[in-house]
Amino acid sequence: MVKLKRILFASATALALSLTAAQAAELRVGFTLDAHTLDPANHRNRETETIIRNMYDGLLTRDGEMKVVPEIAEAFVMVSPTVYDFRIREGITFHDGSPLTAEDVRFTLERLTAEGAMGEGQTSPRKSLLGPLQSVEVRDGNTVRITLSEPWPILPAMLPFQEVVSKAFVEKVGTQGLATQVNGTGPFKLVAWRKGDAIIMERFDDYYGGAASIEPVGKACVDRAIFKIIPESASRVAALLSGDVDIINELPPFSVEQVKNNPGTDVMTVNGTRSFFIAMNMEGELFGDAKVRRAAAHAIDKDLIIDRILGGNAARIEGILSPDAFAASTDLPRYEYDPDKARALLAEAGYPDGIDVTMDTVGAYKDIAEAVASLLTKAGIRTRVAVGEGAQMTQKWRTKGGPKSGDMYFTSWGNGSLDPFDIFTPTHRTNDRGNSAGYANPELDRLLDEAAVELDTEKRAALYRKAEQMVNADLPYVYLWVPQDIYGVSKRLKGWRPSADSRINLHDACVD
Amino acid sequence: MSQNDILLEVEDLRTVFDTSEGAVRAVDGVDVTVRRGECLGVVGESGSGKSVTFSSVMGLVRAPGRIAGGRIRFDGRDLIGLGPRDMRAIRGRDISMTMQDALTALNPALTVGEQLAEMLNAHDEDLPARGGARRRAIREKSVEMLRLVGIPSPDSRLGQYPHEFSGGMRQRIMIAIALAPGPKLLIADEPTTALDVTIQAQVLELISDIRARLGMSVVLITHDLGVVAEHCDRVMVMYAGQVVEEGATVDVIANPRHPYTRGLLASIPRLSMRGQPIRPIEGQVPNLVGLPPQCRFYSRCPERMDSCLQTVAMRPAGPGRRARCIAIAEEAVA
Amino acid sequence: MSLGKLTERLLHLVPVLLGVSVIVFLMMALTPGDPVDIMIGDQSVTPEEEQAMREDLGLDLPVHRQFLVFLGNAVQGDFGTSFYHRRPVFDVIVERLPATIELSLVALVIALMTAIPLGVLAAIRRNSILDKMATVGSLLGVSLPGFWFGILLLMLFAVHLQLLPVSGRIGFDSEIEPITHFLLIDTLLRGRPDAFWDALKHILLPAITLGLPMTAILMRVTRTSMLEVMRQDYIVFAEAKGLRRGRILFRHALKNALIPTVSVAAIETGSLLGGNMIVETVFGWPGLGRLVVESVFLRNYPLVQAAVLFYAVTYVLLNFIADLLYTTLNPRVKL
Amino acid sequence: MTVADIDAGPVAVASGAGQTIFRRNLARFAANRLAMASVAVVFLFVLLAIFAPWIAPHDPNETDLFRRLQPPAWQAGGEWSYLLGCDALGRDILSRIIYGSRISIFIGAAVIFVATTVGIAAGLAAGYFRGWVDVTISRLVDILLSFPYLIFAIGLMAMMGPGLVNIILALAYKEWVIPCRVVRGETLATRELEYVEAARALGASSAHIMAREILPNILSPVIVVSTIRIAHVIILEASLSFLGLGVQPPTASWGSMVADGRAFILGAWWVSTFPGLAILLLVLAINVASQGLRDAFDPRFQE
Repeated sequence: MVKLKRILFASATALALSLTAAQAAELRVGFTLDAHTLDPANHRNRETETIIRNMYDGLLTRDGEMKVVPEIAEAFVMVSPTVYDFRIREGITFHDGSPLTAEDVRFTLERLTAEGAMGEGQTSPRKSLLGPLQSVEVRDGNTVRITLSEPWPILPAMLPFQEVVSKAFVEKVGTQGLATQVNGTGPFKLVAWRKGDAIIMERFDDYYGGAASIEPVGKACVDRAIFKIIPESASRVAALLSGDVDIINELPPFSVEQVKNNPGTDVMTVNGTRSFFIAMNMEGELFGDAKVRRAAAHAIDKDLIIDRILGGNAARIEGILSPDAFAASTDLPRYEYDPDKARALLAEAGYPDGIDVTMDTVGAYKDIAEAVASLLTKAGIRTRVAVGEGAQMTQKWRTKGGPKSGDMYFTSWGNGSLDPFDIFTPTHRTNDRGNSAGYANPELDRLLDEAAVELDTEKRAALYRKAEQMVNADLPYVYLWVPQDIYGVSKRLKGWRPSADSRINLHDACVD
Repeated sequence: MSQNDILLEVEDLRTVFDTSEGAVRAVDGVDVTVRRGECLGVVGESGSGKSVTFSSVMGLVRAPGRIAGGRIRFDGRDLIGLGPRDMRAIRGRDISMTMQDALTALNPALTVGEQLAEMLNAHDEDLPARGGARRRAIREKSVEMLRLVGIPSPDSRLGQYPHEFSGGMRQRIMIAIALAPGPKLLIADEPTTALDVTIQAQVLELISDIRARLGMSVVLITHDLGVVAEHCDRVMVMYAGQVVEEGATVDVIANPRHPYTRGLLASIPRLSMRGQPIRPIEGQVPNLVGLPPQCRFYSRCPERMDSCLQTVAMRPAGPGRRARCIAIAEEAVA
Repeated sequence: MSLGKLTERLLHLVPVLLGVSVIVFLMMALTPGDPVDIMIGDQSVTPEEEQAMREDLGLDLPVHRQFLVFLGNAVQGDFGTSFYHRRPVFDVIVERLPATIELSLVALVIALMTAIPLGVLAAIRRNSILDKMATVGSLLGVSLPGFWFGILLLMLFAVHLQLLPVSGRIGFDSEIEPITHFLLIDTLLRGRPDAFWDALKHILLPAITLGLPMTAILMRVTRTSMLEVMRQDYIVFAEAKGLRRGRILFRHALKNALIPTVSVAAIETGSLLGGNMIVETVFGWPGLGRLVVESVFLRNYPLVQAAVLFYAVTYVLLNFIADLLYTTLNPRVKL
Repeated sequence: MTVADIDAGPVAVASGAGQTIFRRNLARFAANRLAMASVAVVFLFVLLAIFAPWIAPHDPNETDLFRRLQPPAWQAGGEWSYLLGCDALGRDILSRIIYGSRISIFIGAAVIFVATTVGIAAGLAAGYFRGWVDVTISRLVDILLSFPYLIFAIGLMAMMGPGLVNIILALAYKEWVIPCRVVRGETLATRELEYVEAARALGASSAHIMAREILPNILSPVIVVSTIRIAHVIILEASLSFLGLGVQPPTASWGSMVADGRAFILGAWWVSTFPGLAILLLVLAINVASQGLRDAFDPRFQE
């Protein structure tokens, strides 16, 4: 075996030597999922976005501190609470060499928001991400004006999620063609999409350089960048350890030590944006009682789970917001782990012998939900975990005001914009789309509605802080933690760091 | 009879099959002599060892069978102890064999032409060494062989598969294959059992005819004394792994010396003595494992005596005749 | 076999295929709940789109009409839209096919190349150590759970020994412009032996895992039928003809012994299709099997439905081919 | 498809002196030492399944995060009271394997029971009545045979959703075809036999003839085929569970245990390895035993 290995190694070396002349700098990302489509306007999928974003640029983007900065736009101004003007940069070209114009931007936004704009009666599934956008027009040749139907201060925070397409190209290939072909303005061009296997990109040499405020400005560092799809986490780690790939996402906490100890690899983390929590059905008899909800909060040893299962890579939360989010509070009362107190609260609520409940969740959270359930059980809330499909769970729990069945729901909500509007309102406003607890508090609704349109940053933050105090006391959910995103990287990788919005931006990344 | 006159000489051949119940002595001390140009008939019930004897001669006994002793001389050469390569050269070229049923003996997946050609290719030394000339010569010879055995329009039938021929035709083809390299000895194992009576006669005629033309020797293995009576110079009767009687066919049929031979004759309508009823031999061939030292026909013999319960050897029973019956010895003494 | 006979046999397939499509249709029609709601899940969809999906699936028609619509569309290769890919199901499936077919074929070749020689050897050396090992091996081969065995192989050869790659079809240095989309062929057509070697290394472990049960089965079939054939008179006759052992074994015996092997192989190739789901999942192979498994979890019903139909039709055709092969190889059987 | 399928065509069993032949075959089976050892292994698994609560050292669902991925006893960090180590939630793997045998064996047995019952009924009807009954059943059999097994089951599970009853249904929907074919063939052969003709002549009802005259004589081949098929069904169930289409957590199933351990295989090999080994052992034992059974009971394999 050793001999065979040596022979193979020798031949591999010979091969490598013979190829050195042509060898170009190539960066490979071991990535969990393939893109569903390459059409920036035709998906609602985080992984698809991550891949596409390396070939398409947006009007705006975020810098390393998650601050929103202009990208294709040179600058933007809020003309009024409902009108924004974006000045488009000159000299930007698409991969096919044609220049980008304000008309392309207008076309892009219209394609995203107008009913039926995708062709064949289809409307973009990303429409809701642009909220109350009413109309888009081109002014003075290179300025695009967006008009909103109502004030919506987070428009700039939401624009980095939308990528600009070429009007001429879309008209040529159609929505059908855009699913598999790319003509963006991003730092990389598409070379090949091997479905389910890899997306291969090469440097776009006429790249305008990207956001002016994010160093380094210029062409991409590597000649080729590849997303290699490796769904299996152990295989992804193995690919990193063997040097097959340079970056992997979703490094399991379990493998952190191994990757750290391996001489050629390291671990990088970034605070994530997804909050985990357990919804308690407030319409139900058991969890309608605040004492029972508090008992549940005291029954769960968050620190233990963060330490044991998440490998310490998560931040504990007492409200819905991530510690990194805008207006996150630091002084919320903590529900400490105290099973005796939980039992006492249950007894007070009239359940001295404890209660039997079911906790729903999806397959991906099965393990951790099991752990939580066993803690709850030890404190008298005897919990059975039921795993269902995401869609099934959504139907059951996110009823938008419809009647609810079930006891508890272990779930999460992503907040890529790190703006409270994007997470607080859907999960806590009465009958909103993510309000799985069935929480209804008119006072809170008023606070959230006010904050949504408040333009003064300080005032807005204060409103959200007040809202967080309120939900912390009412406790419709047991707020658990915000896990860090963990990446495994090769030590030959330079100039790249993970981003809190889960993007993998390869523009600045270099390999030795 | 000069030594040169003898083509095949088998002495004291012993072939056993090792089974879980013990060694089955399928052939137990058999002597055979086949002269050049003659036809020897070998007669016996199934299980008498007649087929195994000649499988042994051809070196075709397979595990769990083995040759446990004896001598086989063919055309002046000792066959026992011959290497597989030399044995292979003798099989087919010098000693050929046909089997009971051509339907199963011919490979269903290969054309008749191929099965003929491979025989020629393996053994015919007169063919051109290689190439197209050899192929053409083989084809010509194949056609000639098929014509010899009486297959109409042989040229067009070489490409056909065995199942596309009638039973009699298949038998002829098998004979053609066996005779193609011009062997010195043909062992025809039950050549007619699988055939209709009319076709039986044709096939036997064919064998006799070719024997006469090519001057080869034939061993005709059969359970049918009638067939032997018509076609063979000499006959050898086997029972339970031993030869019980041998001699010139006319003599044996006219005056069988062994009770078993008599029994056989009595069971055949055509040959049974006038006025006597046709009757089969009662009883069964004894189990060949652990036989006691006695006449093997004892249990079925209508003329058995106490003195039969000892080892009985072959005894001379007239000119060129021998038989394995204790009664003969007593006659001789008397 | 005459063309007429062939057509006749092909026509016999029609009722079976029709029955198959009824069952595939029923699988979906009898699903509890509103399929459109379930498919949409937490995606955001406009009412127009929802209506379009409903019409696409013909859900507003009575059941028997729905079936006719389904069948009519299916015959034209229209299986609706894969909601997640936002493209026709047919296109999405076709893209994944070459990887799956290539994997299955290599598994088949590996199975045939190991099973036939081993089966023949085991038969001619009956009761030898080799025969016993082959018997034990074939029992293990059908008893090993493929998903587990695949993981073990992956750990040993890819992770610990690092002899073979962990995932994917081909390395990036070996990338080539596709011609047939079968990488083992394309790399050779492009004159890239290094890339061929690379693709071969990628396909080896999944193909072995996939082919293992088939190898076990074929080996047993070959051994049994070889033993059976070696008992036949025509082998004795061939020996009596003084032919060389090689000719007897390979021309006389094997040609007959392979008849059952080949037809079983054709049928078993259908089972390989089922194994693809598991193997592609374990090895991250970008084929149809993995797509189907992913689609099950995404509730991408039109795709699952189309894939099940596709597999069934393929299976029927493979059985048909098995029949044809049996007939062709065996001159005794007349159609 | 298992090895067994190839050889498991209609199996002819001599009728008449059934009882003594059965005894003789049983004796022949008992003399096969390897097969008997395999029967012992199968029996052991059945005992484990039945007495799991008394045998398992721990509660299979008791999580203990302080024992997360604890290695097996003989490795550094292991404990003898957790012989095979713990999974990602600190559950005892040995106990989960013991409880998991319940799922494998129960599903295997239930599917075969349902399939055999249905298959016998359908096969008897087809073989006895012939005519349109036979045509209808045989067509259905042909159509079901056109689906690769796992794909058929995956399709059904995708539509029906996971769960114990659904797995049994999904597998039995196709499995009954196999005993059905065997029974049909045997029935066709048996119904012409003298004693059946005699019963008919005496005016026995069809139901009586099928149940009393035909059924007892075709049971042997059905039993042989069924035991072989149990092994196959167990692997299929494990495959479905592996893909996440099996029983619901936290119920331990060998297939899902292997799947759960996959994420940790780089450092914690034991999580996936032991349950996989359990599948292998049980399936192998069943295969060897059923091969012995077939060798003993099927005259075609007797020399």
